[in-house]
Amino acid sequence: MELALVLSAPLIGCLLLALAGHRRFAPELNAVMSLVTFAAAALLTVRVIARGPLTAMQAQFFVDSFNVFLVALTAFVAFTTALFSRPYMRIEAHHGRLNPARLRLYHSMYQLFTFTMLLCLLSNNVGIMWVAMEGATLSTVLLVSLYRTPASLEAAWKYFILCSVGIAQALFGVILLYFAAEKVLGPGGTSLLWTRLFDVRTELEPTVLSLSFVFLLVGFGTKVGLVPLHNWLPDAHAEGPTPVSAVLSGLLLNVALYAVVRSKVLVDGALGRNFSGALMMGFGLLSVVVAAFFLSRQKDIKRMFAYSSIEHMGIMTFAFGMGGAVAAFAGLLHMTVHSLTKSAIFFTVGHAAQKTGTQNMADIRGLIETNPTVGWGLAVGSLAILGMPPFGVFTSEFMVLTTAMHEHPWATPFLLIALGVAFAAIFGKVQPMVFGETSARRLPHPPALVPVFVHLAIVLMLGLYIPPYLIAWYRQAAALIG
Amino acid sequence: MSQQAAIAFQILQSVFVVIAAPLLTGWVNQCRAWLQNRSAPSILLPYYTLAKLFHKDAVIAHNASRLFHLTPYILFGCMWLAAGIVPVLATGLPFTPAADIIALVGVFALARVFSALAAMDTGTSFGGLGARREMLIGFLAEPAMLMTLFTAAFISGSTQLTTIVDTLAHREFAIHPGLAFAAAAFLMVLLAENARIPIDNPATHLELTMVHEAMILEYSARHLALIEWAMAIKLFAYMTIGIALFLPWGIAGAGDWPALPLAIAALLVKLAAGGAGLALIETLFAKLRLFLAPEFLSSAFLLAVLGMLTHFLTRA
Amino acid sequence: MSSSLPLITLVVGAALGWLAAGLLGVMIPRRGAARGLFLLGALGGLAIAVLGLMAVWQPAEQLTLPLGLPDLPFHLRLDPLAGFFLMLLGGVSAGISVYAAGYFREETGGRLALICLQYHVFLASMAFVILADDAYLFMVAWETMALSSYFLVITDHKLPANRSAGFLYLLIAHLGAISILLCFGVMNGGHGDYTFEALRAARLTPQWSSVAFLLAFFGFGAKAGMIPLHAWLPEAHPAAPSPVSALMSGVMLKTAIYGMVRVIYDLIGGVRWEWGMGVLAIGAGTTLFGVLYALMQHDLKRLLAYHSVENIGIILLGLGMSMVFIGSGHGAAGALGLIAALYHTLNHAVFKGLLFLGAGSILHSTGQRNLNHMGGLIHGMPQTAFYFLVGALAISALPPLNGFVSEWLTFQTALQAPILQNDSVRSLLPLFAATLALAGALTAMCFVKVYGIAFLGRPREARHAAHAAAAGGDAGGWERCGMAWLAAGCCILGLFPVTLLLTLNRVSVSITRAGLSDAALQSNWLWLVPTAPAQASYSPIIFLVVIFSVTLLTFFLVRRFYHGRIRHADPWDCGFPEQTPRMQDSADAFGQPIRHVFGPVYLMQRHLPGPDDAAPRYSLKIEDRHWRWLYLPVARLAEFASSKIALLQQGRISIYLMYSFLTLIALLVFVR
Amino acid sequence: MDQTLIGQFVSLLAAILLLISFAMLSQRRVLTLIKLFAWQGAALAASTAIVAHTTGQPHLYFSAGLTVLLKVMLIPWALHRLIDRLFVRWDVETLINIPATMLIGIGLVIFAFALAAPISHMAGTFTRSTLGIAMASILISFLMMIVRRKAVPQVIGFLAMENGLFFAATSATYGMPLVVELGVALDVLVGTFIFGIFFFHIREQFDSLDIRHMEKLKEE
Repeated sequence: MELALVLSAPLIGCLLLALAGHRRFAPELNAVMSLVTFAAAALLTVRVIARGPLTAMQAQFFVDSFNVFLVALTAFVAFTTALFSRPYMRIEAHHGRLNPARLRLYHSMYQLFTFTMLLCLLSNNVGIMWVAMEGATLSTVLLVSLYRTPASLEAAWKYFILCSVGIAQALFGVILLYFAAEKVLGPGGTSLLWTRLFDVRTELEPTVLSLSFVFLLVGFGTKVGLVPLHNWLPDAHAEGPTPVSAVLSGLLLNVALYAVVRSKVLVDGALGRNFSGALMMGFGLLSVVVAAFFLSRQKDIKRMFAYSSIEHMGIMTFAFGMGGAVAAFAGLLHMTVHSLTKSAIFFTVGHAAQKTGTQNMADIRGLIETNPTVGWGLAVGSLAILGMPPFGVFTSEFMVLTTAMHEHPWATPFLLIALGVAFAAIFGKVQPMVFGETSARRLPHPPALVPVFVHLAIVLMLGLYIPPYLIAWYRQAAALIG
Repeated sequence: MSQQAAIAFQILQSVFVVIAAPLLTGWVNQCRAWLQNRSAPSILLPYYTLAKLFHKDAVIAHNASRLFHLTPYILFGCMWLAAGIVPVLATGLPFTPAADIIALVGVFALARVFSALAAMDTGTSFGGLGARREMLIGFLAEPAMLMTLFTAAFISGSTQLTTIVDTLAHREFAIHPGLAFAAAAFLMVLLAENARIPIDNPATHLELTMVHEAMILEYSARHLALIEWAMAIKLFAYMTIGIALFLPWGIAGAGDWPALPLAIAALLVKLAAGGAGLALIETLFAKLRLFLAPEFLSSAFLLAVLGMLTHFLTRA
Repeated sequence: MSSSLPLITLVVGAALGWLAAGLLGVMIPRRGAARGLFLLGALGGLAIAVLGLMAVWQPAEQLTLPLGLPDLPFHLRLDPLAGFFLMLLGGVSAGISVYAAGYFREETGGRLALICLQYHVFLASMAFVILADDAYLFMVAWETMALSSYFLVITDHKLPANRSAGFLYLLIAHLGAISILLCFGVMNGGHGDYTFEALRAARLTPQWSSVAFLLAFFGFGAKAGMIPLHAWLPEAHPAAPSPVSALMSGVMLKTAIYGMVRVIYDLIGGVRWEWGMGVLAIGAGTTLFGVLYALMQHDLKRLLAYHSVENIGIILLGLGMSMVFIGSGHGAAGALGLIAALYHTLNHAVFKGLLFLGAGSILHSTGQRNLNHMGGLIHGMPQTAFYFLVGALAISALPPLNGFVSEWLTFQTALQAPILQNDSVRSLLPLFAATLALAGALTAMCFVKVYGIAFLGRPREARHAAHAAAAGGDAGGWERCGMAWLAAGCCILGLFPVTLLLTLNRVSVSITRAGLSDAALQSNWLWLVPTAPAQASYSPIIFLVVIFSVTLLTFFLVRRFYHGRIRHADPWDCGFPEQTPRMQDSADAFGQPIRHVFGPVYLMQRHLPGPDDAAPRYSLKIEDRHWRWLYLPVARLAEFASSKIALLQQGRISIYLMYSFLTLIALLVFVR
Repeated sequence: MDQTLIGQFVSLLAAILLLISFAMLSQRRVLTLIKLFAWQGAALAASTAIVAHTTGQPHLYFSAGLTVLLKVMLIPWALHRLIDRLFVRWDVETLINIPATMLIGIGLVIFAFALAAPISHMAGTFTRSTLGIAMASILISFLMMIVRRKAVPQVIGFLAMENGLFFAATSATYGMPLVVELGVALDVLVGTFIFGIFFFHIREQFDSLDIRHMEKLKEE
């Protein structure tokens, strides 16, 4: 059964790598386990698309087109990141930044993180979803501090405290949700099943649900990186190893947003008005604008792209907040393209930083000369993430913007100004890194840049042509949450 | 009859202008000499000069390019064309629709550009200096000229010189205050464009002040002759444009043989008066410093604009 | 003409062919292959030009490609306006591509492959901008165009100036694109989808349509290089390789004009005369600004770039007049203005392309862009000198070349002013025409300077002359072919304006439903008559024939009656025996009177040598005032905002926790 | 047992919980803080046991046992050992002075009660007031995390917040499903473990557990 395989593959991988994560073949094993997960996720996807939603294990797990889409995306990005991390971590070890014990920790936790992400997505039980989310924090926090430098410890500490506190608020939100559900569904294990909650969503007590949503939004929103709850995000992204930054940006944020959206569906049903949507739009807009202005001040390359992630999460939150078929579609598409593009960028950034031995953008110059693939990957990826057509990010931004013009015209100038500012900031920093005189040296291992170009190719394709089955899939998902 | 007669008129006018142009220059010089209490040269002196120049050997700088050789011919051709377009003796000539007043300004500009280029060709510092000054005066004079012509064009509703002259010559007498402003502006442009005092002095070779002479410093013999001749035609053409716009009475229609003698007579009278006036101005005024030229020409421009506005205001 | 395939399919096929050529170029990174591909690209350009010309005379055709958004597949449409611009694109790019086949002879294979890809993607994206019939495809093509040209601009990315030029270019282009996107949103107004058909059908209130107009005007204006958004243009054009400069200046700026016409006339519709006045004001400012700054330049390509600004201003003047007339209900005069603007668009594409190519050839053989170091090039590269002269005369609006025709038409439009009812507008129009006259004369001055200093005179720096000799003198065969093609374009467009006038009339009718008067349309090929024969006419052929025959006649008369003896000597030294080539006028010196007259326009920093300086030095720096007025304040504002926002994140975890806490409390209060 | 009596008993325990929260907010000494935390755990366990008894849900007994094991014994013990090993028996410093903190705390309690009032009628008869108290103690723990300057008290604040959450889960809603509770407990355990690891790392890097050393990552 695919579902079991999807969940068990990373778990087994975690255990195996806990034992053998420091061996020579560990990176390959990591990649293989991720490949198995991805294959299982692909099978699951095919099945769900063919036969519709399914539940398993006394309805503890539930797969519909919304989460299967994210499962597939997560498994895919996890797989490509594992491919990328293979040479990356070898080089890090070669440079002496890591010892075998930490490599073992890294590989094992990487798989555990994948597991928690997938569990969070697949779980039908809101409580388990919460647990998995917290598990994701726990499994990555030691990865952020993997280098044990003062800065990385500080970042990890902030990450840990802020996310734990945030997630504690979310737990209170879950409790309140249960409090409301219990009145309708009676006590017991089934009252927290999302499917059942969804069925009775109109009968839930609105006051409780709105309170609950506030706590859930603040809680999960911390993990999404919504301003002003975002403060952990740039630190953690900048100081952790690059593969971790890639999966944090590409996956964790998505999954947290997934949780918010799932809660929104329930709350909207109970309240019968777009209360949650208004909150999400507000947070989204604030995140976009604030992050855009932060961008121009950055000196550290990974930190800058972390802020860019905040900006894009803001756009998605705004899109889901607006609701409606088109906006939800755009939000999902944006999730996809952002994950792909941002992780691709982090891949190139990782190698660029390794080549130059610094993450300080002022010291990275002329990548295109020494390693054209890294340089072009960074240049094209950055332009894609900035919403330049013909890349897919533009497609979703176009849809978000046009819908916003239709429904909330006041919001569009803010969005557009933020996009303009972000463009000036990121592009102004990336260009001198990519072009010009060089400062790089050669790497001891050849970098794996296939994932970069695979990601960017997919993003490019999505900008020009979205295959019909993908459209149908997105539409189904959008119908669920719109 | 009309087609052949018109073409005959056209050829007649063109030849007439080319032949008669040095005469006007001679007349102006003569008048000026009288006014300045000098003994006047012969009115035919320009012809003698041209003949003399045509007999000399041409001296050309080593590094002159083909452009330098060609320019005198182009200049002469441009001016000849202008002479064919302006209704000097008659309106409705067959060539006139080929170029209206704007194109006429374009022809003068073409000539100016080529003479400036030729001046720079030998690579002497004087040539560059002259070209630069000439273009300075040109860019100031051209808009003023156009605005003047536009005023006339607005009054007659056309940019065809023929139509303008027809309208202005055959209407019942009415005072156009706009036209008066335009006439003043035109006069100023004429002085500037033809290298006359107070903008330039055709009789000087003082490096601080010369404009046109600086440009043609390297020319000699037949080339110089052509240029001088072209300048004479240019002065003639400008005078006749002024006459056509502001004193059009007495002009003949194309192919109207009987009216021709009268037209010639009227033209000669007007030109004689105009040349004397020009000499008077050149005697009464001193040459301006070069950087006062912009002021002079911008006042011309302002006058022209005022004329146009006056026309719009008084028309309604 | 009813072939089995619709024209639009063929056009799309040709554009895709460009794309394919680019991809092939990457796959076969060899110099010979790239040359062949550039020539193929030129063929594609020719094909598109012919198809475009045919499309002007056909009813509009549509095509939908199954790409793009789920609810909005790519819509394409080929109507007369698109046809005209395709003709421009194809025709001009054909010459440039041929030139490029010869130009990039010194590039390495890998770089050439990239250039080939970017170049052809650039071409194809421009074709799709023109063909696009929905907002999404338009934006995609528009930004692809910006992106590909950006990469071309920074081909020589090792020079910091080129990088900053590229940055500025893409930034302003992107801001413009944002404005255009917003304009589409305003036009849509929440009805229907984003096909142009729906946008055309949407009815806006006057306020909203004015907002849409402003957004479109500034959005496209940013790309066109009108003030105050021109700052990228004089930076980017010199940075790019010359064929690319030619393409950007000649063709890409025109897509912005296309966008303006398409959006303002066609999609927004209901043109108002107030808009026209706004366009005229900006256009006049752009014209004067462009030419005045051009006169101050000594970098040849930068100078040409400023002239592009100027010419965009001239086009805007034509458009503005046309809007004024259309907005006041005078269709025929409005059509004349539109025709004048479009005519100038085409003309500028041709002669500016030619001039940039000429500049490229100069750069190739002397390695110089600085006019102050050139001189006497006419001896080393006579053919280039001839083509450049054609371009210089054309851009100076001298008859009988093409620049004159369009300026003449613009003047004629201005002269229609008396039919307007509004007194102030009526008297303002001729003033704008005077601006045009001033700009024309200044352009002539500027090109006398360029030509006189670069090609005439004596070489100012001996070592550059040596370089020129080493580089083998004149431009190569392909380069000369490219320039000859465009020079021929200058002549043909100047000599046979009536054909194009009729073509443009059809474009105007299809866009504004207003055309020229019948009298104008009945004129034959010889006589260009914009309104009525009694009002104005112009016949460049007769003009040329007369001037040519008269000149020849003079020549032969002189030859006949004159002995023809010539002696060669040194130029007269005015009694000063030590004349050196360095004593010739420099480019900066030539602009000196202008600096004197228009001093307040410039932001000058001048250092004059004193009488007792041991090493006398003259230096002059001219800055664009817009930097101080607009760009730096905006940058500072953004910097200020971001410094304030940065206070949010001061590293203290307690504060971060407090944010969460306060957010929670605030939301809870909000819920209550 | 009588429902009202039970209700009163639970309310009493709730009040104790809140009181301990306040005590922790005002406490300056870290060892006392740990003791208070243990007591809070005990009160939590007691209330859970009572609810389990009343509603007859066996898994709540399990939950109560788990609470005793983890929060009364294991975690306080671990924290004790940790501060012994790390020599961090200093007094606790706060960012704002303690009376002001208390005032803010009181404000929070009122706010939480006001917030919970409209929904408390939905709760079971004997747990009417507990939701408000739970929310208040969560907010107070949050406040404590904000005002503390050292890493250990901050963590204790976090754990106290978990206590409040547990209290809300058990008392106000008769307990969450077992799977969830197990998961939450596991997370708390792992979290504490990781905190412990962190203390060592931080101490190693900064020679102190003062979080003022960790303000380097910021925007200039």
